[in-house]
Amino acid sequence: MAQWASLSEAVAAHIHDGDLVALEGFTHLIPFAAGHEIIRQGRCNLSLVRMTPDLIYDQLIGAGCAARLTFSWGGNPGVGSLHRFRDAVERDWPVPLAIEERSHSDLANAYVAGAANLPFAVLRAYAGSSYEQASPHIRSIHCPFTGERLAATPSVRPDVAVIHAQKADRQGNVLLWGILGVQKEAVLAARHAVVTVEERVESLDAPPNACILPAWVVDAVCLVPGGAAPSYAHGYYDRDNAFYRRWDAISRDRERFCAWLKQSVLDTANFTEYQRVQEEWCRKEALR
Amino acid sequence: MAQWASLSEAVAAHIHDGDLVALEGFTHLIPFAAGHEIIRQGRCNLSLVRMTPDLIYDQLIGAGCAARLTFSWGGNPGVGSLHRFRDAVERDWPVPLAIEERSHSDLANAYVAGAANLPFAVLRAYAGSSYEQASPHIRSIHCPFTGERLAATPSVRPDVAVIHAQKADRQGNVLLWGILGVQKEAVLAARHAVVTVEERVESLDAPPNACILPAWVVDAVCLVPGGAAPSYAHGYYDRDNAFYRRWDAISRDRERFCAWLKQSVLDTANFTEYQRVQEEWCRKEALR
Amino acid sequence: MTPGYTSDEIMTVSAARMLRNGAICFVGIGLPSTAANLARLLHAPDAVLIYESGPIGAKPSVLPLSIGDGNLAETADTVVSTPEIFRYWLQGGRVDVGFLGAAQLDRYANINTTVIGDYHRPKVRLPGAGGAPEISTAAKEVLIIVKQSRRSFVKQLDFITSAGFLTGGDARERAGIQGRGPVAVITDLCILRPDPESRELTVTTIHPGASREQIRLNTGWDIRFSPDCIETAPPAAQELEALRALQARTAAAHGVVEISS
Amino acid sequence: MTPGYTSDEIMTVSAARMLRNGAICFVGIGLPSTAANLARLLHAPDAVLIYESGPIGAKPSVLPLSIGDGNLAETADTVVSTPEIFRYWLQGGRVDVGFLGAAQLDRYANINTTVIGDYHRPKVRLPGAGGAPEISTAAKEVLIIVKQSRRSFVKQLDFITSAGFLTGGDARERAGIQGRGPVAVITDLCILRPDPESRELTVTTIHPGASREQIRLNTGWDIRFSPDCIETAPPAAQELEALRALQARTAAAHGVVEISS
Repeated sequence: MAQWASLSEAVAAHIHDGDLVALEGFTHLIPFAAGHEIIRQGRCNLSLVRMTPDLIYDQLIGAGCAARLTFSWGGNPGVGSLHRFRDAVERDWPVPLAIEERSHSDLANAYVAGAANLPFAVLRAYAGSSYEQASPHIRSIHCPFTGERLAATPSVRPDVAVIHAQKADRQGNVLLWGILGVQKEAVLAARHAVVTVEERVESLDAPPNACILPAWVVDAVCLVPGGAAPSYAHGYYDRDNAFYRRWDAISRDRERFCAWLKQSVLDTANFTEYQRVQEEWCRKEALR
Repeated sequence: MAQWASLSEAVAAHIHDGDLVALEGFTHLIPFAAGHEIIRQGRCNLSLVRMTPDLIYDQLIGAGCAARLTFSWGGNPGVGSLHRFRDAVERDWPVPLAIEERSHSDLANAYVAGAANLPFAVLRAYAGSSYEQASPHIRSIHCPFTGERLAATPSVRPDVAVIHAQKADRQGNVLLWGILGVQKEAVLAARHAVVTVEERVESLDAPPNACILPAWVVDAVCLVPGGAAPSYAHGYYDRDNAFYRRWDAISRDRERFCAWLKQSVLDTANFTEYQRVQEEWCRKEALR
Repeated sequence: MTPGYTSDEIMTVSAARMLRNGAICFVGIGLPSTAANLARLLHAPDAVLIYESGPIGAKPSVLPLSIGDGNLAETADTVVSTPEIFRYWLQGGRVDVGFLGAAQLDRYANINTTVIGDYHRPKVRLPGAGGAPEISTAAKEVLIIVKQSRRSFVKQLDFITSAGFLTGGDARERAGIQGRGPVAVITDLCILRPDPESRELTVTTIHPGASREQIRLNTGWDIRFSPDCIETAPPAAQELEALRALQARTAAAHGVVEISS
Repeated sequence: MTPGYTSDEIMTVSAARMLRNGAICFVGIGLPSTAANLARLLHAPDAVLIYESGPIGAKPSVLPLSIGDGNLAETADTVVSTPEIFRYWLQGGRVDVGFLGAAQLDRYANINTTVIGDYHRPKVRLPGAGGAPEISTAAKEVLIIVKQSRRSFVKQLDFITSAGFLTGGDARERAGIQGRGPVAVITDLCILRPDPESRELTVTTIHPGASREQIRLNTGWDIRFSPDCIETAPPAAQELEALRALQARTAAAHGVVEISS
C-alpha cells in the first residue's frame, strides 16, 4: 500500500545496490528527479532497464550506477548520441556496461509479459535482422496449432519500477495521461514501485477508463513538482528541448560531465536545489 | 474506412451465412439491435463467438442462426439459465449447436492474440480442471527460457465483429466508455467491424486516453439509439433488469419463444418497431 | 425460540466475516458479491473489490445484478478492459482472495459449473467456466459460498471446472497450481475448512439451529466434522442491519429482493 | 542558374509525394516525420500518422522534436500505450506504410542503426533498433528517407538492424517476412527503387542538378541506374511553401531550424 514519502526516503527504502530497476516514461514523464536521487545516494551495480535510455540513463551510467543495461533505443531524441552511454559501451568508462539490446516491440512485449506474470513473450520480431545471431535472449517458438514459428523473448520483471505521474490522491492512487508509454506495465511487472508526482490532490477526478494505478500496487508516492524535467508533464510544463541539446555538449566530454554531475546532482541536497542550479545556469547563459 | 449506413444495410453488406461473427459487450453495450437484424435477415450457419452469450445469443441460437458457438459463460446474468442455448446443446433444437468452451481468461486472451495477429495465446489457465481433457483446443507450451509449462490456446479472428458504442463522429471514429469488456480487441481481431452507436456527434470531445476506435478500423457505423437495450449504455440508459427476468419465462418454452421472436423481431421492420412492440407489451403488463 | 435471522443471512454474514480488511478480492456475482460488499460495509472498508468485467475498487451502494452493472464502473477506482483484468490483475498475481460461488462441489472443494452428465452429451448444461478456473488457481486463496444440499455437495463431480484440492493431499501442489486454494466453504448450515493433511472439507463451525444430522442429509458424501467443531457466532445486530439495509437498497433500486447466483 | 530549393528540400518533398492520401503510416522521428507531415499538409490530409509512443492520427502543426512530444498526443485521434501500438496496431497488421530513416543501408535496402564494427566490441555504438525491425517487417510497405553519402550507402553492413531484401531476390519472402518491404529510398540526390527481380536498389529518378557521377561518388557500392531513369519533378512552389512554413512554425515553437534524425 502506497506511503507518501520524501523522494530520498523512497529511494533509500526501495532501491538497493544490484537491483534490477526500470525508470520508465516514453519521452513524456521521465522520472529525472528520481534518477538524480539514485545517483546522490550512490547506488551501484544496478541492472537498468528502459526502452529509451534518454538523458536519465546517460546520467546514471556516467555516474557509475549501472553494471547492466537492457534497452531498445539509445539516443538523445532529436539531438544525436548519448555520449555517456557510448563511452561506457565503447570504452568501459566509468565502469563496464553489459548490454542486452532489444527492439521496442520486444521490450514493450516483455513488460506486458512481466505484468501478466508470464516468463516469456511471443511476438513477430527480428525477422531477417542480425539480432537473432547477436542476442542469446531471442529464441523461437512454434505455434502448437499452426506450426508457425514466432519469436520468444524473456519477460522483464524489475525489482523496482520508478515512474513520474501527474497526480496522486491522499491514499496514493496515481493518475497519468497523455503519452503513457509502458509505465503501467513496468509498475505491474515489478515487485515494488516508486512514483513521483506533480500534484497531491484530494480526489483524482479522473475521466472514465483513465490510466490509474491503485495505491495498493505502489510502494511510495513522492510529491516532486517538476520531477520529470527536462522531459515534460502533459498539462504542467513543456519539454526543455534546449536542455536536451545542451546535454550533447555537457556529456560529450568526461570532465565537463563530471563537473555538471557534481554541481547539479552530487552537491545538491535534493531536486529543489537541482532546479535552482539549473535556473542559475540558464540566467548566466542568457547574460552571455 | 467507416461508412455511415442503416443497420439493415450494414448487416446485409458485412455479415454472411457461415461467417465467424463476434457480437461483444460485457453486460454493458451489448449490440442487441444488430443481433435482431441478423435474425431478421435470416443469416444461418454462423459461427458465433462471445464471452457471455447472454440473451443476445440465446435469441440468435433460438432463431436458428448459429451452427457453432465459442463462449466462456452461458447464463442469464442474475437470473439463471439461457434456455434456448440449453435446448440447442441438450436437444439440438432448432438446429444442433457445436460448442467450443473456454474460460473467460482464455477467451479474453484469445481476442488479445487475435488483435495482435498471433496464432495463439499463452496463459496460465485450466490447471487441474477437466477442460484440458474435454477441449482439443487447450494445449501446452514450454517456456524456451525457464522450461515452465503453460497453456496455449488458439487466437480468435472473427470475420466480423459487431459492437455497440456511445458515440461516433461524422468520420466514423467511435468512442466508448465505462465497462469496456473485450470490444476493442474483438474489433481489432476481426477482418471487418460493424458498430452501432447511441449518438452521432460533430466531435467526440473524448478525454485523454479514452477508448476510441478510429474510423479506419470500422467498416460501418449505424445510428441506433437504444440499440444496446435490454443491456445498458453508460450515460444513456440503464439495464432493463425486468426484461432479463422476463426472458426466463419467454425463453423457457419453445412456443412462447417463437411467438416472441415473430412478434418482436421477424414481424418488425427494424429496431424502432421492435422498441414499439416492447413498449406496448410493458403497457399491457402494467394494466394487468 | 426462532432465531432473528435466516439461514441465508447467517451464511452471508459468516462469509463476509472471512474477508479481511485491505484484501484485494476478485468477486463472483451473486452470493460472493453480496458477502464481499457486506464485508466492505462492516469491518473491511478498505477491501478492494475487483469484478471480471473491469472495475477495480468497486464500492457499489446497491448490489449489482450482473457482473458488469454500471454502478460498479461508477464507484470503482478505475475501470480497465476485461483482458487486462485477467492478464495483469488476476494472472499477474495481484489478487489476495478469490470469492466464488459453485453449482456443485466435492469433498476436496473442486467446483463444477459446466455440465451434469457427459460433457459431450450433457444431461444438464450449466453456464460454464466464466472466470472461475483461473480465479481458483491464481488468487492467493479462495473463499467459496454455496447453499448446501445433495444437489450442490456431491460425492463425485461429472466435471471439474475449477480446481480445489483435486484428489486431496498435495495433489494441488503437484499439479503446479500457484494459489493456496480454498481456505473455507461457507454454507447456509455450516463452515467447512480443508483438513491440513488430507485437504478434505471438514465442518469446523455449525450455524446455530443447524444439526449434524441436517448437514449429513444435505451432503452427498460421508461428511467429516472437526473434533474442535464449534457453533458459528450468530449474526450481530449490526451485521444483520447492514445486510438488510443493503438488500433493501438493492430491492428499491432494482425492484428485486433476492439476487440469484 | 541555382534552383530555388535545397537538396534537403527536394528530398523531403519527394518523400512526401510518396505517401498516398488515406494511408496508415507508422512514422519514424526526424526526416520521415517531416516528410509525412508535409504530405498531410499537401495532398494527403487523410493520411493517418502513428508514432510509436502511442498517438494514432497525430496532426501536429509543428514538427515534433522527439517521438513523444505533447503536440502529438494533443492532436491525435487517440493515444494508446506503447505496448498497444506495437501489438495491436503494428504487429496487428493495421499499418500500410512504415516511414523510416537509416544510419546506414546497403544495396538491398537492409538498414543498420545498431553498431559499426563488431557487435560485441563496437567501433561506434549507434542508438539501436527502436521500432524499426518490426516496422520494416510488419508494415505492408516501407519508405526510407536518408541523406546519401559513402557513410550511409555502404557496400557491406556490419549489422542488419532491420530487414530490407536481405541478400536480394526472394530472400525476404523466404525468410517468412509478411510485409512487402522497401518500395522506395528517397535521398537528397535521387530516388531508388528495388529492381523487380534482383531487388537491388536502382536509381529511378535523379533530382535536378544532381549527376550520376555525384550519386556514384556518394554510394559505397557500384550503383545501378534504371534504363528508364528520369529527372525528379522539382518541388512545386506550393510544396516548398508548405515545407518552409512548417519548418518556420517549428523553429518558432522550438527555437530550432533543423530536426536531426
